[in-house]
Amino acid sequence: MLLIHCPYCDETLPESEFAYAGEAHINRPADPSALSDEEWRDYLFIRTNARGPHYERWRHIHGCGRFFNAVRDTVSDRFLMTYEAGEARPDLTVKEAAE
Amino acid sequence: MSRYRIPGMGRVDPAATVSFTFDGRTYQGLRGDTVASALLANGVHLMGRSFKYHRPRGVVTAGSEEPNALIGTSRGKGRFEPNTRATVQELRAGLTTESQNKWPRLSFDIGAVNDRAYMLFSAGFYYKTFMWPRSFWDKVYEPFIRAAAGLGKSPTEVDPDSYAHRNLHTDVLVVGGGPAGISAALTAAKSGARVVLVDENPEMGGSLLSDPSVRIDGRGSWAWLAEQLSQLRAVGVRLMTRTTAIGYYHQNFVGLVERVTDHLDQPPHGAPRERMWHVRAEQVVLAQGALEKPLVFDGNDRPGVMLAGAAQTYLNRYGVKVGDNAAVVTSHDSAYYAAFDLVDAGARVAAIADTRDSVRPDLLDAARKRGIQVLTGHTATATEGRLRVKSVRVNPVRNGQVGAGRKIACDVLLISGGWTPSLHLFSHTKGSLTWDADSRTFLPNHKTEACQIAGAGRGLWGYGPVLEDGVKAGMAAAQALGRSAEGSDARVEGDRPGTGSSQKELPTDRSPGKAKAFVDYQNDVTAKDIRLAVREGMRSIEHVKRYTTNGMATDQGKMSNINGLMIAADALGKEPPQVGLTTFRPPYTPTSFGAFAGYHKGATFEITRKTPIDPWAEARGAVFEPVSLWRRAWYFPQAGEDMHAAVARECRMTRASVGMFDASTLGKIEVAGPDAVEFMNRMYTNPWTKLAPGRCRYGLLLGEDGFIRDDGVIGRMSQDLFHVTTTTGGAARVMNMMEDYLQTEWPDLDVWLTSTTEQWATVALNGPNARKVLEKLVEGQDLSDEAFPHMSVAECTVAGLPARLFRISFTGELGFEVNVPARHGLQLWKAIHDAGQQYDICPYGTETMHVLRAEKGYIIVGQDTDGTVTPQDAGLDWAIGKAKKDFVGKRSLSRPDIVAPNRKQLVGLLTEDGTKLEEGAQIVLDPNQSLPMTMAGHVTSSYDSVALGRPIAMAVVTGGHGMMGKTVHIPMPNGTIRATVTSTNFYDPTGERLKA
Amino acid sequence: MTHFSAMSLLRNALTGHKNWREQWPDSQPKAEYDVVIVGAGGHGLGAAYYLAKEHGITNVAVIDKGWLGGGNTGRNTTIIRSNYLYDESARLYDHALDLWENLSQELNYNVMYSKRGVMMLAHNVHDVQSFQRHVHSNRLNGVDNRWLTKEEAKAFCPPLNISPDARYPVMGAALQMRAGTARHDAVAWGYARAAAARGVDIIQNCPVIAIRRGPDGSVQGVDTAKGFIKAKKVAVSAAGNTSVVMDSAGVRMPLESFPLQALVSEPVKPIFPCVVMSNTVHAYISQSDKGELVIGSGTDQYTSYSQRGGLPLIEHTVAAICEVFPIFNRMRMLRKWGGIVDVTPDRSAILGKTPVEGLYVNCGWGTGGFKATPGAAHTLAWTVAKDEPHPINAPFTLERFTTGRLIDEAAAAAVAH
Amino acid sequence: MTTQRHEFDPTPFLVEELPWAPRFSLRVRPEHRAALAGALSLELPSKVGQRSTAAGTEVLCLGPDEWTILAQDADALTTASSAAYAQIPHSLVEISDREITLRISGAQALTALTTGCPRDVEAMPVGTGARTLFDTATIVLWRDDRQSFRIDVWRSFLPHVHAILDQVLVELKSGL
Repeated sequence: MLLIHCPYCDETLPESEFAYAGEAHINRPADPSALSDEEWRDYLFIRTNARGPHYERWRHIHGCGRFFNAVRDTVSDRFLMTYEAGEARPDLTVKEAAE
Repeated sequence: MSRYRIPGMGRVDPAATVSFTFDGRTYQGLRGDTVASALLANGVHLMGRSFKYHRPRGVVTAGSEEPNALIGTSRGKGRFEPNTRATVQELRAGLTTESQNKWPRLSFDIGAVNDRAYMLFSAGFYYKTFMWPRSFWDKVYEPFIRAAAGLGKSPTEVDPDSYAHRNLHTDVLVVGGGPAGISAALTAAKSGARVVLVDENPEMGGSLLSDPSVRIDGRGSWAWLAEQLSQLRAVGVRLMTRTTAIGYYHQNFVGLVERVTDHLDQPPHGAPRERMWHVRAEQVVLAQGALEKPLVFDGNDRPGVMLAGAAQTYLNRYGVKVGDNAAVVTSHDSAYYAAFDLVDAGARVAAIADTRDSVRPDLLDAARKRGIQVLTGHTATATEGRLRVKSVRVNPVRNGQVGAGRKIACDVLLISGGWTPSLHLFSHTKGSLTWDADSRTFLPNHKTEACQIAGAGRGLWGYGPVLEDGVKAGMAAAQALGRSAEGSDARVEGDRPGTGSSQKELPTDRSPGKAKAFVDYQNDVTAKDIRLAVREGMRSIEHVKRYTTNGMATDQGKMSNINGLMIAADALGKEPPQVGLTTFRPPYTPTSFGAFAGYHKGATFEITRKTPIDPWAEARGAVFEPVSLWRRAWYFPQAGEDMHAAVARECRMTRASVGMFDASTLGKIEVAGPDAVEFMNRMYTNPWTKLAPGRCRYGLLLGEDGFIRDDGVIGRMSQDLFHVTTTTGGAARVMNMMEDYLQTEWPDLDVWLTSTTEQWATVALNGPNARKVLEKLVEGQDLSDEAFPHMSVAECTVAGLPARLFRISFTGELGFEVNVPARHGLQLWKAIHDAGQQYDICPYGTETMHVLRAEKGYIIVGQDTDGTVTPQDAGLDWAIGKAKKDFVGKRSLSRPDIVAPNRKQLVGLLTEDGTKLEEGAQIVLDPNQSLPMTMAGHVTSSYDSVALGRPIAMAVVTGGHGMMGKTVHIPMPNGTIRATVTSTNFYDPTGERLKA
Repeated sequence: MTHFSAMSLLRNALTGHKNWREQWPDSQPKAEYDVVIVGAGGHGLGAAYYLAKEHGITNVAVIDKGWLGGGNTGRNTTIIRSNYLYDESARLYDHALDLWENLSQELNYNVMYSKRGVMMLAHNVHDVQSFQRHVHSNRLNGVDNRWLTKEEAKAFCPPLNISPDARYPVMGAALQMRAGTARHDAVAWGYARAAAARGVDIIQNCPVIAIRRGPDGSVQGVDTAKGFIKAKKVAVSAAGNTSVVMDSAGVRMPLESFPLQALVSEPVKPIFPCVVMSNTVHAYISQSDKGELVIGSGTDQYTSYSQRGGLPLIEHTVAAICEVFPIFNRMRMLRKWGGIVDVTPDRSAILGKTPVEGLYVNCGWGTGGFKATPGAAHTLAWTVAKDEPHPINAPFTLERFTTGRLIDEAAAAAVAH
Repeated sequence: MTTQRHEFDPTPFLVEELPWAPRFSLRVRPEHRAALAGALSLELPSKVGQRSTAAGTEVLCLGPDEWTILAQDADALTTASSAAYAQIPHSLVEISDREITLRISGAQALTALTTGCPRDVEAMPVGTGARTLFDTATIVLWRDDRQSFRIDVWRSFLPHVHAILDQVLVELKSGL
């Protein structure tokens, strides 16, 4: 069971309070009708499935109810960071340099 | 006093005798004994039979790693469990035990003929044979192989015991209550940290319990231990004995299983048998010690052959002498101490055969003083004795040459192949191991979790270094928590330091191919098997393990992994780390299913949601069906009615007069805010802008893939407020989906969602007399068709209760749904029921609801649609706001295969001969084709319709919307049924009754 | 290759088993192959075997980052069945079942295919409708599957609790008699031995770094830890690692990899005669020929390559097993393990050609990969050899995610009321 | 040495179902929190988990834009809400009947909660609250004192929570 930091509650809490919600930073196109079938497929189905740092969404469903973003290493399952929904995709190299 | 019990020794209570039975015979042991120690005290070594060859086996260890002494244990009806380790099971009054895998009896087992055919049953033999003749596999070979499977017998009765769960958060969790763990726990606790110390044994102390002669800080080790434990208690350390750390999961989450009652004569009422602890620790200290390895040589498995450390434990901890005349074969110093303790306790040790050429002089001196002959540079090449070892054959080895053997008589043979750190939990974390070339053991290397490893688990030996290491680990844990910790020194006298060498199978002067030199005792894997596997191309240790089953027994390789690896590495001509180590898997020791399930058993296996009206239905004799987490009234049978009759009556009475239905399980969501209408427009296919407050509309929700996800009636309560209903099973999903879009795609919208599913109890009232019943109860709303037409919603008072009243219908009849605050739900139900008496009001269940809606062609999402159905397929084009630029799923509706002709479309079916179709039956266009047939669809719903006087069905059929009036065929096992494709709107197609 | 038989076993027993030869050589890569298959699991080794046997293409390498059979082939719960709903799936899995029937004889390696019967329990009205739909569809597809009353289900599997008071009472079951289990390791080893005997190179411990494409976009070979290997055709059959490998060829896949857990109990004498699956309580169980109860759990909610998995999921699975089979409450879990399953949006596999010339893929099996092994391997070999879809694997294209022609078995079983 | 002794505890903890009380879910954007608090005459804590009490009305912040209100005067609250809505868009939804509240108190109240709550209840400060889990049911947990808690449970989940607490009570009474 993972331990997840909710950026809204500012608490680190057990996974059972949270629901995984898939890859992050896949924004719904503003005008889907303008998309080709291939572009729409990419939005619907194509996923990074990264081996290593993975940008993903979680919802603190049995807590504050907020969706938020996280970077998790899918090899170790360790969270590198979590951040609020709507924030830009963080640049991990900058973060590493800061540490 | 039993023959082999030594008065004055051990930690058992000589005054407390406990009786138990083994294979029907009664024995006496002492309070504090395990079954194994008590049997040994009675001179019983033969405790089991091995898996494949049914060889007689005795106890090898004194702990949870025992591979041989597995027994069935019982405390009466429903309380039998197989494969219990006799070395772990504590004696309790009335305990009955039995040996396993033998017939007719343990001392004479027919299955032992397998042992004669030893050469045939080589590793992987079954992959090479049993293939011809082909038909023999199913009928002869496989049943035979299967019949031989297993060790103990499965329980056959329902377990009456309860099991518990507990969450525990702590700063430091120390696993292992030996000297390293105790000093780590005390050091960390003194820094102010919250500390939990767990040990799988009935008491803390670990190896100290087997080494009373060592002196620490000027006291005997047992006195020192008692003092340490009282200090631990004083500083608030939670001490948990009989508690096994079974698995080490992500981010210092450790599962513990506490055995609460298995050792008690009379468990108190209500006490759980076992308790699973979910521990989350900031820091974990692993102080699990080391496991002694057997030596691998021909005959190393006879009853009476046991690990030297185990003999030492039986002697010092239980006061049991494992034999009168011992011999020792070792490659490690530790076995000397066991021999010394035995001699000091009055036993004879005939000889110590040491595989090493030189041995520490002080050990040789101490042996000589005790009259023990030490044979350095020796190997063991055979043993004798059928049900108990009688002798061991040892030979000198000079320059790799095995010299002439000689027989040493003994009634017990102590062996030690050295020690390997117990790193199972560390392995669970995917921490890496490093091969220590000097000690020829794997040691912990890179850590992936916030943990410390202390003591013998890091390859340290002797109490001085181990205690010091425990203190260090405790300090490191405290410092990692940001606390300052002070170290302390322990002064150890009479320490028992040791080193050893690690062996593959011992050299022999006989044909190695014929030797029965066991590596995995329980699974009967020999050194020869491992070499055969390598010869056959199994180069990875994973392949060797799987091909031979080495390490797959119930000890999970604790006894066999390293020895197996040494032999495989030798056969491959590689160093062990190049061959690799198999991964240790949780749980550390076998763990009962009940402990995992905890409270989730019987009535609390899973939540059962019930509506406020459920008690009425239950009292009324309703039959219930589970629908997602809810239980719903299925139908209300009256005396003498079966389901068919009850449903027919409910349908008839509702259409004829009025019926009432508990619709409280429908999901309800309050969508509120200035942008509520915009949000609804984006989520649902339908247009909402022009829906006036006080009106409602059927809403259709798609996934982004264009397939139907959910539906429900949605009322606009005011300009900025929608009362959304969802399907019963879809409530949570829809709410989550809406929140997802709102929070992450459209955070600019001023809308808020609140689940009100359980705020409201909902009663649906349907039938031509529905208004007449309701009118008597409603205040504040004119119910006439003019004032309150179909698809209206209003807030008013019903039966004196504040209500949201909908005029909607899922039956095709004049219909209303009354929502009142849930605590009044039952009151409302009763009020309507009373008011309806003059109209013979009929409570109906979900089955009647299904029939009535099917007569109207209303779909059930999940029954008539299945996650591959679009609105067009379901004939719901009308629900799509054509003018809307976008809504969830819209784009997918123009994908090539979604607009392609001949998709499966929802239609009605009427059978020509009036038989009722089976739901799920497949439809074909050409009934005369051969298998496999081309199927054109299937029946989604099928009912006997009272209103129509014939069965009706709904189905999805390829191109169905263009097939009205055409005939399709439904091939059933006993003949093909013809049916005509129709509209799904079977009943009152113009909807006159709705408008009544 | 030594022929395996009772006679050869006896002969070798008399000589102390000293004369057995290696079942497959540990090959080093050659500079070039006609076909390189990435992933030495049952699917990859099987494809190599059928390429050699049925298409005469023997200059084939199967390369794996670890040991052959060390991925999902060696980590699954060994269930084999073909009672799938959709024609496409039923054809594929039934083709596999036909091959399973004679696989031991074909490979001269006993894969211990046990026709124990797979029984799927219905616990509510929706289950009944769904399983009846399966039974009817299977019948018309020529796939064996029949409906049992709860009493018949109990007779077939005596440990089953059919009490009406259960939280999820059993309302009936669908039974496929031809279905069952097989020894998972033996499948990989049997294919490896048979493929190697026909000249296929099996190269272990050789991670693929990238798939190399030429200026025209077509496949040229693979860069590996042991250097570049030239090949005009590359088939990727790497289970949970497929995304990463395909990405190196510039093909992004509709895949997500999840940890899947399974467990076994301590071994006991025969008590459980078949395979039972319950989708509603999320449990499936059989008894191995060693006597262990083999129990499948679910996937954790998050994508992961860690192969660890959490404790709560296992607790739920075990509770579900004890709910359906209460006599097992005092049995003990011996070990649990994790695998990585790759899951597509419609939970059906992707099998065949890709947009890249010379690149083929076999992935997305979710939890269904083991049972498909011979069928997937057999049809993939055809596709690789002829560079065209096999009639059976033709529907399992990547294109379906663009056009919307999904094969959604899971959605077909979706629950909602 | 093995022990065969255990202490019987007749009253490890007490579970009481509290009477119905008006309860609301309030939602407003964080930037409008202060203004709405003024308009509703409430103190709306800004940090998740914090509580306020004024004039008998209790407020618990459950999320960055979500509060549960146990209103002393429900009519006054809804009237004030309606009046403020045009200026300060927000949502106030009555949920008095959605949840039922249990009080769990006594020497082993904390222990009882640790049977079902995965988060560290012990570390939760007195006077705070949070939405969390008990077993598989979502609850709102209020810590009123060291050994006194309230949990709000959705109506249909209550029997399950109750049934587990009943088992825990028997278990704790056994002293083991």
